[in-house]
Amino acid sequence: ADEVQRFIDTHTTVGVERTTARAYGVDGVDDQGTPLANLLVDRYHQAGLTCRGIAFFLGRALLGGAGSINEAAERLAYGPELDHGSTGKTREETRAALERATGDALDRIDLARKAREEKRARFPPGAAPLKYVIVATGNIYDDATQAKAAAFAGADIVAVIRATAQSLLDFVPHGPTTEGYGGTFATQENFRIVRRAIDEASEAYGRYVYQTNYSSGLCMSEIAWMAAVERLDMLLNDAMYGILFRDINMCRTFVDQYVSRRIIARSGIIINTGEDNYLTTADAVEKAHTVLASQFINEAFAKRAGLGDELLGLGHAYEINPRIEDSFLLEIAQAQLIRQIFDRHPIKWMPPTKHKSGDIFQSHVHDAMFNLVGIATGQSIELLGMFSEAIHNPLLMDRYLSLKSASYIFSTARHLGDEIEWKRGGIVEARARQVLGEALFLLEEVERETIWEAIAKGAFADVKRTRHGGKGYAGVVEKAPDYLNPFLDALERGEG
Amino acid sequence: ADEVQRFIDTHTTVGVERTTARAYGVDGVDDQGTPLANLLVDRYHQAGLTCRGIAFFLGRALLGGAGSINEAAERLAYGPELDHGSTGKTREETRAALERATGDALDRIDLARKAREEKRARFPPGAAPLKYVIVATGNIYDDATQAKAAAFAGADIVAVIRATAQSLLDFVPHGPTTEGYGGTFATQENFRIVRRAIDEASEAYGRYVYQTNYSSGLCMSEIAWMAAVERLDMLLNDAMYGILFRDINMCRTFVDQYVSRRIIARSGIIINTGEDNYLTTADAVEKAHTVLASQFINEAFAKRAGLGDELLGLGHAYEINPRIEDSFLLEIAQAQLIRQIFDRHPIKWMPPTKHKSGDIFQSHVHDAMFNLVGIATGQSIELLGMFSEAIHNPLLMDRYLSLKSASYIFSTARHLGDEIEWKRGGIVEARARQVLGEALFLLEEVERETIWEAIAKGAFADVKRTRHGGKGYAGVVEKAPDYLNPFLDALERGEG
Amino acid sequence: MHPTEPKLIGAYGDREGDGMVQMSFVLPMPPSVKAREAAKRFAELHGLAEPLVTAMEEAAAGYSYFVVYGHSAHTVDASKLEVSEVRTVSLSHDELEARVAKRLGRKIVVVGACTGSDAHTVGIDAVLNYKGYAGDKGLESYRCFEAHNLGAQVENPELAARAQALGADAILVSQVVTQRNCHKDNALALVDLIKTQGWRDRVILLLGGPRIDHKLALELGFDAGFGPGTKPSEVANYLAQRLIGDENSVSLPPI
Amino acid sequence: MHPTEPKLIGAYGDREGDGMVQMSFVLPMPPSVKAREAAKRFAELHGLAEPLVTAMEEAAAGYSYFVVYGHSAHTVDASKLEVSEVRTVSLSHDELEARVAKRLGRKIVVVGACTGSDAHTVGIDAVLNYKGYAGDKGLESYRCFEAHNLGAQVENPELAARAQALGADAILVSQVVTQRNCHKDNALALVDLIKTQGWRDRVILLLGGPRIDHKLALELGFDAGFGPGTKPSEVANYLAQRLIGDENSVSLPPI
Ligand code: B12
Ligand code: B12
Ligand SMILES: Cc1ncc(COP(=O)(O)O)c(C=O)c1O
Ligand SMILES: Cc1ncc(COP(=O)(O)O)c(C=O)c1O
Repeated sequence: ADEVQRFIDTHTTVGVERTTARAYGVDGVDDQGTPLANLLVDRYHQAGLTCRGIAFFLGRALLGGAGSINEAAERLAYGPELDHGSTGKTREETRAALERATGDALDRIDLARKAREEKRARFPPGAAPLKYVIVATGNIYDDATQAKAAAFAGADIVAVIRATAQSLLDFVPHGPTTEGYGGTFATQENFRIVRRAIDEASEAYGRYVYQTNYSSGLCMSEIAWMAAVERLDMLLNDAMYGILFRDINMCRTFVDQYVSRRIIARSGIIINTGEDNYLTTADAVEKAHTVLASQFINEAFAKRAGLGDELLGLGHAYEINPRIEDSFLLEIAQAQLIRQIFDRHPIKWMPPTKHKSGDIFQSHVHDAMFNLVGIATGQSIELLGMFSEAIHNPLLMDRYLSLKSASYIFSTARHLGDEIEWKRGGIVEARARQVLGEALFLLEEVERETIWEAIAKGAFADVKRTRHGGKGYAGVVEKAPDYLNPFLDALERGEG
Repeated sequence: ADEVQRFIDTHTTVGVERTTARAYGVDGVDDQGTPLANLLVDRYHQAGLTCRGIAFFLGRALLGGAGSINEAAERLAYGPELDHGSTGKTREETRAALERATGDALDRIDLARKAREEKRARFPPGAAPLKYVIVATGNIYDDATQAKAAAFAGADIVAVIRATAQSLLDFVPHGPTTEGYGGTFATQENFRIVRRAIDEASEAYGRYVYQTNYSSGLCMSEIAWMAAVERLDMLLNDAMYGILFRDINMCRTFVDQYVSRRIIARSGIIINTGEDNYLTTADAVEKAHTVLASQFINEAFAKRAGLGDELLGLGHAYEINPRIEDSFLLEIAQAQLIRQIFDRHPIKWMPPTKHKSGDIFQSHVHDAMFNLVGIATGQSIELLGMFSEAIHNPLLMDRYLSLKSASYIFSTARHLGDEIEWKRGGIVEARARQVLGEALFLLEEVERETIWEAIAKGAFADVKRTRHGGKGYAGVVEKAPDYLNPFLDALERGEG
Repeated sequence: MHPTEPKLIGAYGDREGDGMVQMSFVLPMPPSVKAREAAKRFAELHGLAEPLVTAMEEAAAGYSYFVVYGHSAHTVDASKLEVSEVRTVSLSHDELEARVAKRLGRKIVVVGACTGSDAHTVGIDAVLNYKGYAGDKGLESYRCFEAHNLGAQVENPELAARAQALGADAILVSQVVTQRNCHKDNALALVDLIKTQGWRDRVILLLGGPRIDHKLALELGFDAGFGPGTKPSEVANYLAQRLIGDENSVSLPPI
Repeated sequence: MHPTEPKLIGAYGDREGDGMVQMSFVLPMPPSVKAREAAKRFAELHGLAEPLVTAMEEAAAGYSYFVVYGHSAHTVDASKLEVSEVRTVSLSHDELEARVAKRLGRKIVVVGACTGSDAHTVGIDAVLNYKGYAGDKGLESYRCFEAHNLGAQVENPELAARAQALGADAILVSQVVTQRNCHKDNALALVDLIKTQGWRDRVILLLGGPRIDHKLALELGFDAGFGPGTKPSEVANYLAQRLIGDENSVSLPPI
């Protein structure tokens, strides 16, 4: 990962610069609905100036007399001519000019974190595995309703799935939204609306309910920042997912991921990684080890971004073909292995999806087996399976019954895990050893070839992506020697 | 049990005598539908002559010139006057006269047994746990259809539930029946119809499918005989069930049970006992030990009737309130305990019923947990739970989905049992020890007080029954010193 | 999520007015494109728009099992529903005993049984026996009741005779098995018997069981019906109230 | 159990003609006697006689979840169902290659993609890639096909352009996400585009996905539709047949 990290440290992206601008207080949209942050950064990007950092220009504008960051941004975005930054105020003067703004930016994140911690102290969260459910009506107000309903039925974590195309958008929509396919747009306002609803639920049921969303795609770092200031508790955040399943350029998303994780670390959000998805395209028996290997890689990146183990919700899944004899044992082996290796991590366990059929009754039983393994192996976060998985996004009833079933199983088998000792040399133990061995072998290979190469060869999810292919590469820029970003510097120094 | 056995050996019942008559070939009904066997025995019973054994009178009628047993029976039943047996042919002459008939009676059972064994050799039965399902349409022809459907969907054992009131009838209806509440009447003809259907299924799917029915109630021994000659594979056969849940007199049913089991032993039928039912009226946690204690008693009776372990399907059940934390562990403890104690017995494991609600989805999950314990603890015979348990007798669809779910779980967790070692001193082990201890304690108590007393005190199922109360006591008679029953003698000597 | 209860009530899937409904059934056809079409059509006949057949499996030779989702256009006019429910005040154990002692001055005699060939005693036991149901003690536990539990498989004539002999204020009948509506026949028969014997007006008749509701009980000529989840205290309160009168009524917890 | 398929098809529970059907749904009312009555009524409106409400639980504040069983009077007239299914002969891998080589003398060029914002590639991959589906190899495995898989999230204009450039005989479109019928809009848009570009008659258009059936595909202006469980060989046979003609047709295994 070091090799990649070197690249990350020497590059920035339009996403990172927009994030910086927003952190400093750039807000609002034009009459076309284009965010000021985009207008600003795009203009300087076209002019080939992103390499110096948007902060540099914002600072100069302040020095140039702009009364506020937003005014500075407007001047830069709409002003008759561009600031080429060649003459006038120096980098150091500019940095100084941004000091207060930088402090404010950090405070905003820190205050949100404090508020979150207070709430969690007041309303203790539920017992592990935390029950994670999804809402996805497309309409943020229906989502809020559904989120409360889920909490009523026992959910500990509520995710509002994003509209399917959002990860490919190179800007974050603004304000509340009521239309979206497959999910609802992630916007700062939508985050607020759902947060409010969920907070009410926490009050009502005396149990802390977590809010989560997706920090992935082309606006990974901007969304991370919005989540940080809007007090979200978790974020799906994984460059690998975007690369493999959304064909997003790897250079772009690795850089975005780094910055997003710096923000996430600062605000104490738990991330969920997406290795579980690999098993939806690759076979869960043959490729089980790729999940583990990728988790190690993801952890390495996370550490370099300052994320502690306690914030690393590494993802894995129950996706083995249920028709395979003893598949239940293989699933136990996998779940137990990940649990033991990442013993301080809030690992996230995903339900069967790929082998689900439209027979909702059988599907419900399949999920029951998944739930049993979840409690028996002590998973931290469990996304509950839905019996309608093969059919539609969950209905109110589907979610209710899923929560009812999971609650029953978590209770009826509460201490099963403490009771069992797995037979030495048995199927479960042997399988765990095998997967671990294969994972280590793969990691050595990746080490040799670099991650760029490994991905290009289809080492993960049976999907191949090239280093310069995919969406968003045009937004990647090598930093100039005098690149300026006090906000990021502060996050890296962990100061304030 | 010896105390009770002494009573059994010195008594007979109208049921036993009717069985003997049928074994000798007494068949048919009068225009009222009353079986000849009943007309015959009732007449001699009213005359207080049952104590000498109906065989005695049949033999004398033969000697008196009757061309066949049936003709003999008709003479005795309809003849102008009664044979008081005081004068004429002696007991020994009579016994001699019955020799051929006795041989034929045994042959008929033995031939059926041979036929069964041949079929089983030709079509190997499925793997344990054998999947046992119930059909109960009330119409024997619909039952036959359903039975084949069940076999198609993977059933190993098909039971046709009896019409609810039949166990209280003191005669066995005749011929095919198409009307019945809660089930279909057990008649010899109905046995044949279903046997034919199931044999076709065995042929079609190359898997031996077992037929079972109920040898309980006031016609326990007659039905046992019919099952023997019609090649049934299993019978629910348990005096305790009749006593506790049907309020049948205990003297009556203990004697009937003894004779029925002699026949069952001869024909190699597997019996299922009904201890599982106790937990529907008594609490499954507090009274778990009563199940085990009763199984030991049932086994004692069975041995005294010549039944080998391999024919003893002792019953137990998954009836603990699912809302209890760790109830899954308690169920495992119980299932594992019974499995280990009766390690050579084809034990029968019953599904949750009492705590089932009309929420069919949750109910289906509840059954899934039961199925998992079934495969993990290696139960021999498993009656599959139905998600509609709280609603109606199973529909075609209910049974199909139940079989589908069980097949999935038995396969996905096939070798789970071999993998697990239960933690020393853990919840499971502790629970098993506790139940075993309580059972032994109860058995000593029963030993001291005799079974009659224990039942009167409500030791089982929280139900109290008195020695002379309940239905059918009038049909119990002390045997005269010269009581004659060559058929029973032969069964006891195991000869022929 | 407290919808102001709409007048026209329709099914709710995940958004207002989507009318989402799930169905499952078996049709006597082997799986095929045609069978799938038949299932769709079948669902449409029930009023489901855009039916989606999500499962079609051979449940038996020549029979297919289907799961279907669809949007139902049907709505129920809540204002037009006539519901009859047993209404009582719920007094505490002690209050009730006190009040009966004061106003009636004697014990209330009740006789209960599960009738016909029905052998299910757990329900009637739960209501009558001391132990009670779900922590709510049975009538035996009240000093103001004299409860006789005849158990199961009691034939109507026997029940009637015993009740008269004991001078019962109320007869409690349990019916659990309902195949071919045998529970209704059974219940009706008892009412007719008592009527012909001419003492119907001198006894309170209660019917209970998992398939019983107040409405049905009234139809069958009983005074009240109690369904699944009934608490003995509800029965105790109802009986006391019937016998000593009490106007201010609140509705029972929904059953 | 081989019923001689009746002309009028109704639901089967456990006896001929009982019409037994199960339903589940949510109504915007908290549980109550009234809500139970509403559920009954709702079921009746769908044509269920003697509806039995077996579950009523509060799924969310102000919403109840119901399970209902009832006897449906509805029957489907099997003879009146018009079903359209893709019909092909199923040749073996080798036969097919041989026949195409002989009769067409060149490779069949196909271009496939999962279009719009839909990122589900597993389906189209299963059809095109060598690996195939459930042991049935994909089009890449046939010497007689030249298969181009553009992957997912491909916009219609791009797909059309690439297809023309490659001189595609057929375009294979996969649509998995169906919220608000976006799959239909997407599919229609492609057909319109190609029509306006004026080469619709020179290309075979196939549509596939878990919610696609032949009937729907035809409605959307495609030549054929393939639903869940489609085997690549079925697609291969269909395409070959369309291009080199073959009359004697047998029906596909039901999907
Ligand atoms: C326990 C049980 C048995 C036990 C009964 C033991 C006993 N002594 O009671 C045994 C094992 C003996 C048994 C046998 C049979 N059973 Co059974 N049994 C059940 C079971 C599992 C639970 C019933 C129960 O105890 N519920 C708990 C009690 C507390 O609830 P409840 O009865 O509803 O009572 C409450 C209320 O209804 C109300 N209430 C009830 N009665 C009254 C009366 C009054 C006056 C009042 C005010 C209130 C009131 O208050 C109670 C407390 O809230 C049900 C399935 C199920 N889960 O419901 C099947 C079930 C009832 N049995 C059934 C059948 C068919 C039988 C058999 C006939 C099967 C057979 N052919 O062999 C046999 C024979 C018995 C007979 N002839 O009746 C069917 C009935 C189908 C139908 N709807 O007709 C069921 C539904 C199972 C099924 N799906 O097939 N059964
Ligand atoms: C795997 C999967 C994913 C993977 C996809 C990985 C990949 N590269 O494909 C990942 C994790 C990325 C994913 C993401 C999402 N998914 Co998804 N996913 C699934 C899942 C679990 C399995 C789909 C699958 O692979 N089936 C196996 C293949 C072989 O079957 P098939 O697609 O039907 O293809 C067969 C036939 O249909 C036919 N066929 C298909 N296409 C074609 C084309 C032609 C020309 C022909 C001839 C035949 C043909 O042949 C194939 C072989 O028989 C389903 C649930 C399920 N069990 O079905 C949900 C599901 C499809 N996903 C869903 C959703 C909503 C999403 C998201 C949009 C959710 C979100 N908002 O984040 C995201 C985003 C992706 C997007 N924008 O599209 C929903 C769709 C709901 C709906 N009906 O609209 C589903 C049903 C899950 C659910 N209940 O919510 N998903
Ligand atoms: C890690 C990760 N990120 C993002 C997403 C959602 O992606 P999108 O919003 O692009 O559909 C998922 C969905 O499973 C995921 O696992
Ligand atoms: C041992 C035994 N015998 C008989 C029966 C059926 O009894 P009946 O036919 O009297 O309803 C059962 C039902 O569970 C049983 O367990």
